Amino acid sequence: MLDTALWISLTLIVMAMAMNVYRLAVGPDVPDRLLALDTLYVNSIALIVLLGLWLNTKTYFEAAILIAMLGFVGTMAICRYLLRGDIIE
Amino acid sequence: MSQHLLALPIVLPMAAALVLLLLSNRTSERHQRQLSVAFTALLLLINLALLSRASGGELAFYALGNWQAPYGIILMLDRLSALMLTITAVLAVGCVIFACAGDDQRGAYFHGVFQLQLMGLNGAFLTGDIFNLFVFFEILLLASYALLMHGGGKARVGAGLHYVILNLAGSALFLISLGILYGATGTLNMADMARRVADMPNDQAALVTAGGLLLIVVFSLKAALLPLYFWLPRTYAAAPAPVAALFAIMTKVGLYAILRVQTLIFADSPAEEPIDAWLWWSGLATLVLGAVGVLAARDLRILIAYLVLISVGTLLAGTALQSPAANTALLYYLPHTTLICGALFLVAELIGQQRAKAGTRLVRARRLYQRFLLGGLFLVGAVAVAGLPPLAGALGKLMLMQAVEDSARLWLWPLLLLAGLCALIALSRAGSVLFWASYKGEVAAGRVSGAQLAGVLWLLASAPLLVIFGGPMSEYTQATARQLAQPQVVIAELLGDAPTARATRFQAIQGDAP
Amino acid sequence: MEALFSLVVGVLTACGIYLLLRGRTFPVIIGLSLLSYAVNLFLFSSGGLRTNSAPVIGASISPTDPLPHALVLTAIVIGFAMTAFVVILAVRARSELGSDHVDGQQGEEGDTR
Amino acid sequence: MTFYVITEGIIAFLLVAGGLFAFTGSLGMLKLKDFFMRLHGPTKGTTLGIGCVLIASMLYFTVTQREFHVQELLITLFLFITAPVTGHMLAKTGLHMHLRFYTGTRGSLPEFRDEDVGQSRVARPARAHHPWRTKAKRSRLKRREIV
Amino acid sequence: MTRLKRYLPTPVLSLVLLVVWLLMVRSLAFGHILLGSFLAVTIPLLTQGFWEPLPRVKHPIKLARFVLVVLWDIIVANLQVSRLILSPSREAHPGFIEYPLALKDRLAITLLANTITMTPGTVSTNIRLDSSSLLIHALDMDDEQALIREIQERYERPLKEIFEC
Amino acid sequence: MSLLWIPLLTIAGIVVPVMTSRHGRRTCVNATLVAPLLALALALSQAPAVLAGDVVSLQIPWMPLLGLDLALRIDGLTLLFALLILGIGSLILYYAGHYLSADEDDGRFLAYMMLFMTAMLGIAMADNLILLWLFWELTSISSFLLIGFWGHRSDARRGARMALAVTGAGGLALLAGFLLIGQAAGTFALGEVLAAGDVVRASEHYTLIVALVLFGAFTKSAQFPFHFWLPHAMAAPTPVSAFLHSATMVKAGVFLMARLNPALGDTALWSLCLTLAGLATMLYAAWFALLERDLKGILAFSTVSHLGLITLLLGLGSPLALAAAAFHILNHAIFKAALFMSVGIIDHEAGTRDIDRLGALWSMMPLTGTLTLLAGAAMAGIPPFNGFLSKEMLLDQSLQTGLLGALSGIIPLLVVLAATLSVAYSLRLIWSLFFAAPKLTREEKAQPPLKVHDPARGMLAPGLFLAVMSLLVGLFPMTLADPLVSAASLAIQGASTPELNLALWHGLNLPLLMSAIAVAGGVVVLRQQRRFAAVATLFPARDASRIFEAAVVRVIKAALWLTLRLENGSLQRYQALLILCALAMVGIGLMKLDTLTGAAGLQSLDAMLVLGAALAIFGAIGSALSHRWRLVSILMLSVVGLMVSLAFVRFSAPDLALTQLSVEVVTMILMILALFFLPQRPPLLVSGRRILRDLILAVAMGLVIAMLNYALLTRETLSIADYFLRESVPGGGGSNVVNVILVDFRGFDTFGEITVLTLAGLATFKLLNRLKLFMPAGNVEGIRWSQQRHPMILAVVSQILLPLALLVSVYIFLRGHNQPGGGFIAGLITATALLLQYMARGHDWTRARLPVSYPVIAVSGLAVALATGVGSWLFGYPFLTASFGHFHLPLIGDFELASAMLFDLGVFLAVVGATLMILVNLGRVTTIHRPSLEER
Repeated sequence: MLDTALWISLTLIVMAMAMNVYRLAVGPDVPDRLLALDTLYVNSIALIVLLGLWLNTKTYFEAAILIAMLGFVGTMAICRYLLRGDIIE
Repeated sequence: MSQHLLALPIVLPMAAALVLLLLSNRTSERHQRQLSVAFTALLLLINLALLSRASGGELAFYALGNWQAPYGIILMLDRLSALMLTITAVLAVGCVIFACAGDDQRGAYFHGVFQLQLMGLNGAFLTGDIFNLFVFFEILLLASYALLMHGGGKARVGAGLHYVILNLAGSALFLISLGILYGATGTLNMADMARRVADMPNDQAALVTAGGLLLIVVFSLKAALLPLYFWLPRTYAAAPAPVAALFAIMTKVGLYAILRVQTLIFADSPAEEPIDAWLWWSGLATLVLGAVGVLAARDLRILIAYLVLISVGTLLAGTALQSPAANTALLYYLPHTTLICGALFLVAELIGQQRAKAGTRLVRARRLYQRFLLGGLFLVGAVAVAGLPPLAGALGKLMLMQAVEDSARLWLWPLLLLAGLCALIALSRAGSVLFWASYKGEVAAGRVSGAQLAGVLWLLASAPLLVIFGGPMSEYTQATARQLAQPQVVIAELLGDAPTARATRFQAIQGDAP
Repeated sequence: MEALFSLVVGVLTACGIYLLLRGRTFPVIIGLSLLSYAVNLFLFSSGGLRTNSAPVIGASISPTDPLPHALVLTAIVIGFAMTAFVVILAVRARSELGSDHVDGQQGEEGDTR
Repeated sequence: MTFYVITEGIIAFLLVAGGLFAFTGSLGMLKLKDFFMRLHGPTKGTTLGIGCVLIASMLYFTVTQREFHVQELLITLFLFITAPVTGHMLAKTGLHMHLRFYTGTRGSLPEFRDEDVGQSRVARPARAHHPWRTKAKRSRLKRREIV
Repeated sequence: MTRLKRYLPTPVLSLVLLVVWLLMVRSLAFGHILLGSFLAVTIPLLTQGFWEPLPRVKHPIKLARFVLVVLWDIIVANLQVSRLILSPSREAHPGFIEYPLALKDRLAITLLANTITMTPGTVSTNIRLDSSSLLIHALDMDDEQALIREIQERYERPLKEIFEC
Repeated sequence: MSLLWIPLLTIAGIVVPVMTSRHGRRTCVNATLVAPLLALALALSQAPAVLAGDVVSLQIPWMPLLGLDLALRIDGLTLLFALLILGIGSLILYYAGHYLSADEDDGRFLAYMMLFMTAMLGIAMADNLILLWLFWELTSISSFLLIGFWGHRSDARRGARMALAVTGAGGLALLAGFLLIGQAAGTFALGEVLAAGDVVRASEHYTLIVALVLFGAFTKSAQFPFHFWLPHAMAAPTPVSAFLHSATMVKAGVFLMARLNPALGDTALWSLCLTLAGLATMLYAAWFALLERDLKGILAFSTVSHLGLITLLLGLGSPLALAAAAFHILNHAIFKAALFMSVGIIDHEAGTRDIDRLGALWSMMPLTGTLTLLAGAAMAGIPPFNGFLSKEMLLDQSLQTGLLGALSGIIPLLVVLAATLSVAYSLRLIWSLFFAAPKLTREEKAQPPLKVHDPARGMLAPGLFLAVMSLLVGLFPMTLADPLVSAASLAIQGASTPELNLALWHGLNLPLLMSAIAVAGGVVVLRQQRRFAAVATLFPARDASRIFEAAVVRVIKAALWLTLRLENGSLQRYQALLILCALAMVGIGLMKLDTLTGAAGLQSLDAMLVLGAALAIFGAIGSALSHRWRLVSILMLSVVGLMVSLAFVRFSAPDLALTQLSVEVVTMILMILALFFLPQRPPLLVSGRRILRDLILAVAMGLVIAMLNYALLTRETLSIADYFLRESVPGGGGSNVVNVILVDFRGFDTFGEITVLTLAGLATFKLLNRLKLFMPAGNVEGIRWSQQRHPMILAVVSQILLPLALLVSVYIFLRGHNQPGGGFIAGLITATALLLQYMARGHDWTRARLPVSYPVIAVSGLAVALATGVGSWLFGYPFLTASFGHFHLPLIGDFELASAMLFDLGVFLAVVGATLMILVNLGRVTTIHRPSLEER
């Protein structure tokens, strides 16, 4: 049961990521792409966690933490760029 | 301390850099200069000590972190690396003294970065690990970028951009070739790699060939070989004088690396033949185009940069000859050409600073203030670099020409001679414009300061000294060449396959890891 | 899988080099980054590609070759340092040369040079 | 035994639910008509989805390795702190950049101030149109929607 | 007291940090508690400068209730949004509204804005410079005033009570 | 040993004038004369032995490897030359002391002269071909300096450059020739080479050797067609001309031919070359000497002509001809030096050297006239002067040669013709200068006539001495010249020499008749000179020097063109070349590969991999396509970065994933920071062809790399990895092998790596110094930037995140040794967290709360790492040896401390410092007052 659930979940996440990429490619505007990228980051957290479940290891867990933290910073940086141009004033 | 002598050429400049950087805002510039010169001089002493150690013919190894080869990184001292270290230190002393006349204050952190540059150079010459070589290449490159930009300005930035980007692409290729080599041989230690390359199935050997050739391309970029040298003239001409002088050794790092991997790793591999062909033809072509460039140069600095190219072409074509005799010759020629090109860059700076607006451009301008002094310096440098007697350039070239045995390779002769002629013509034109063709009236500004003169003289002195001590020097280089021709000795001494290990191992402290 | 991995490396390299050959500093920087990704993957793969065998003693039964990891780590850091430098150099070049063309020209006629 | 079955069921449920939430979040991003609407999916759906997956992982490792594995809470914490900020900043950016929005947008549209939207320095490109610049047009659109 | 305040300026934060540390290291060993406590004291001290004066939480119980409400709302919100996204027939009726802010404290406003973003069909888009009002984009809105009222009732009032401002 | 003193003395003599010049002209000259005179005495002290036919030599090994020894010899030829060099040299030095005007830099001049003298002496004395060559080139250099002594005059510069180029080229050819000789003879020692003449002549490169050596000799000796530099070299001060261009340097070529005669001579090729070149030079130069108006030009051409004569003699090759050559070398040196001196006097006194402006000087300067008359007569070959003797011998020998077979008869005719011309120009010189009236144009006539008089005695004496010598040698040849000439000719021939019979009167014979014809013809020619001049104008002179200069200019232009073509300053081209080279080289390797797929098995695919690969490819292509839309390009790039990190996760490299992720974000921030200062959307300016080229290159390279990667992946290698896995815990004290490698096994790499990072920080600091930047007021679509500087929510949340991030950072740092993590990643996390503060609250705000200097942090990080490394020395271990131990403390329990941790701390600090140094400095640049509604 768990395997099936894992598989379903993985498939859904993978599909979600594919859709993110579609949005990333199509846009139409920069914020859309940025949103897509951010979501891609968040989804990849799920991917890593699921991979950890699949492989039964927590070795890669910190990568997820970092994505959560750093993805945010990256998104903020681009938002600031779009808003102010200059991200460190 | 003496057993750590081998690590000192890396540790000392690093420590010096840290001291200088930490003190950069706290002490007067005078103290900094004194410190910097003192550190550099100390480095010279250390390197000389290493030279004397190596000249006996012993191979010395230093296992960093006490991890033995092939697992850990080792430093390896043979005659070649000792020679290179000494040249670097000698050049550095001249440059740093020269810089103390005021060039160092044109931007921040000059002395610190300068020491780091030395650390990079020394590390590249000492390391016996190919990935570590990459790391040191990056150190010396980044330091060179920083030094190149010292003082800023349009020309430097424009030229620097090319230099940096090309070298970054080169670094990427370097890593790819490292990937190939590690993937194919499973080791990073050069001696170990050599051992594994020697008995390798055909299948892997092809990969090693690809990796080795790529490596040579990367080194050729640093050494400025034919299709890859175009960045050099502008960059060297734009660099601040002491930095340009120090850069004279930068192309030789590429040469050193080529020589090292060619003689150690790929000595009898399938890669040897294409490497030779490449070095030979592009070396010759570089020689020719360097000569053409020398003729075409309309600025003294550019001219000198092309002279560097000529020497690169000469040296690499010599490398391709693959004979101990040729290596002897080029190793004799190498210190001379490095130091003299460095000195010439410094002289050019002195000339430029007395010609006000005209700078080093080869046009009529106001008369130099100290024209006999500068003329004399220039003359010595020019005679040396053009390969005219009585200075060492002539002897080096001569030895190289003598080393050509294969009549198919006699091409080197006319090209070498013609390049010398071109250099002669160009330098005589330059000299006559700079020192003779001047308007009346003198520029009093830009007097040569004591430090500048000392720096130049220090470097120029090498030319006669290399002639006077030509005998011992050529014996040393011959011994070096012989050592290079026997990579199996290095392998045996380092990895301990042969019972006749004569090496003094610095890691005499054996036993378990602490 | 090996083919797919190589394909990715190849595509990254190709895109990186294509960008590297552009005439403006910015794409060149992007190209260098792409190239360094490719290079890192390449170097990384020289130790083999294995799943769930992290080179942590105790975490996996048959750990993979850790050496390329260390090498790539060093390469990443050095790459970062270099990228940082070249990015700032690009900014500097624009301010000094008045253009972001790698040759410092305005380039109205284009990159045909 | 039943404990394990139940936990397994919970984990499986959470996994599927997480996947579904993440999926719908992204689907929303794909499907919805304007940027501001698309923003809703990821900020809420995906965040919750990941939260579910994390909890599933937490449970799984706690149960299988018989010790507390609650580090996932840290990620959840991070996500729940950052996701709304991301959403807010993105929306702000979208507003600032005059992104088009769906013509069916209803409600009494607030008066955008200069601080909300970026001022045009030059004529904007034709591609993006901004309904709030011309009041007449906006009210016309709205009327049509309401009728 | 003053000394304690000096070395432990933000006890809540320190506590959070200690808990997070123990979460991360997955151990309750004394050494880790010690190390965690050390970090929990030093990190706030180091980052003290970055903290603006924070309002004190006056009613922790209300805070807890508020959190639970919000969590529940998040789930509900997600279900709603999912239904909206997944059902092909339904037309969404998005809209912008301007929500007048009664809160004055920065942290409280932030919390409100974040809550709004996370909960049913609304995303806060902009806080006016003078903190007088909040721009909200709603994904599916029937009645503007009802929404404003709901937010006021459900989130802003508890927050006000929690921080007593 | 005394041999060594001869050159050493002259070398010492170089510095004498420089040091004494401030004590006045006279002292300086006298002091300078000491060295050459002493050297002369030393040389003469060897004379008895040499004249007896011995060779005095000295060998000191110098560079045995090169075959270069400090080998000196004195034989007859050397002695002859040493006398010329030192004897005439001393006279000229003395003369120069009077010649130079008061304000000239006599010290420098005399030093150059001494330098030249040394070089010339070296050529004469060298007993080693390479040594000889060294001195040979030194003469070129010193003559360059001497000719260019009056460098402010453009003719001097041109002359000097030309002389240097021509003789330098010759020298280089000569070097090649010498090397070939050395290869053929197996040695460079002159004595052995001369003895091994047969071997050399039999060598396969003999023709080449002769060509190269003769090229060298002819250029030096100004033989046709390389003669053209000599007249231009007359721009030099006259003492230089007297010394270099009459007595010595130009003789070097002749000397060389004479010297190598035993080794190379005695073949048809040798003789023919020499004879023809000698004849041609003799005639050609004599003809021009007749037409020349410049006094020194006349002498220059006459010198060329006489050198041709000597060459001809050497070419004729018979023992007597060789002896005659030696004799004429001596004679010519004597009378030509005297003539130059007299011309110098006239130039000095009259201020002009135009033969047409001068005339009827006899009354005004009788002593000079006498001098010129004597020397001129010798040059014309009129008895009883020495010139007559050697010319007589030439005529005699020319009659006896059979070199050209049936055509041999032409040689005497030509020789007579040349002799005629020689007489003519000699007489012209004397006649027009001293007896005829000046041929002045109308304007010149208007000027006051020249007032000249004999110069001071010191100036006149050397010339007179030489002139008298030429008479004396002519009168008493057997006493004065015979021993020397015999010894010299012995050296030239290498074998026994015939008994010479030098005398004025050999009886009435054909040579005498020819001489008479020549003298008579000379008189006739002189009288008909105007006609000759008219004839000459019919043949527009293609001045070889002009051709040479034009050639040089053309070569330089071509070089410039080529250089500009090749090095066009386009980075794109350089890059393309680099890629092309790499492509070619890797291609060569791949060609040798039999099959692409190796022996190791392939692994299967799954959806995650496909997705990851697709995303990475998408990102890469996307960023390539959108490179003009720069922000989007960055977004695409970070997709690639994310995928690469995920790949690291998937392929068991947690540390790499962490590192990649953190670096990724920092890089992205950096690029966005920079983007602000770069054009956001540049115009499209690329031609289709360029794109196609780049595409082809890129795709080819990508393909090759992919193939290589595939080939590598499908092959297995035994690597050294096992050692690390085995030793990590027992030897390195950590279970995270990657980290142990980083801080211990290969800590040195990491050491270098943080150095690079710190350097990057310092370098960017340097770059950002005094930077002026253009800042756009709005985004690419023309929307002004937002007025809210620091959005409230971001500010509040980032302040919450900071302690959390720091906590995570500490966690990652501490676990690094045993679990994925470590100082580097921790450093980047800390840096990122701080960066978030900078972004949320601005530079000034953050700066005020974080009053630290990032360079100092970075550098102290390096210092910590270095100290850790050096610390192991205290325990007697090599640099960077790590140590670790398990400790137990009550209450706390077991814990592990490792020195690697300290090293890692250094890494941490360096990373934090360097990263923030780079980013914050760039950010700070923009901190200027920008419009904002927000307070603070």
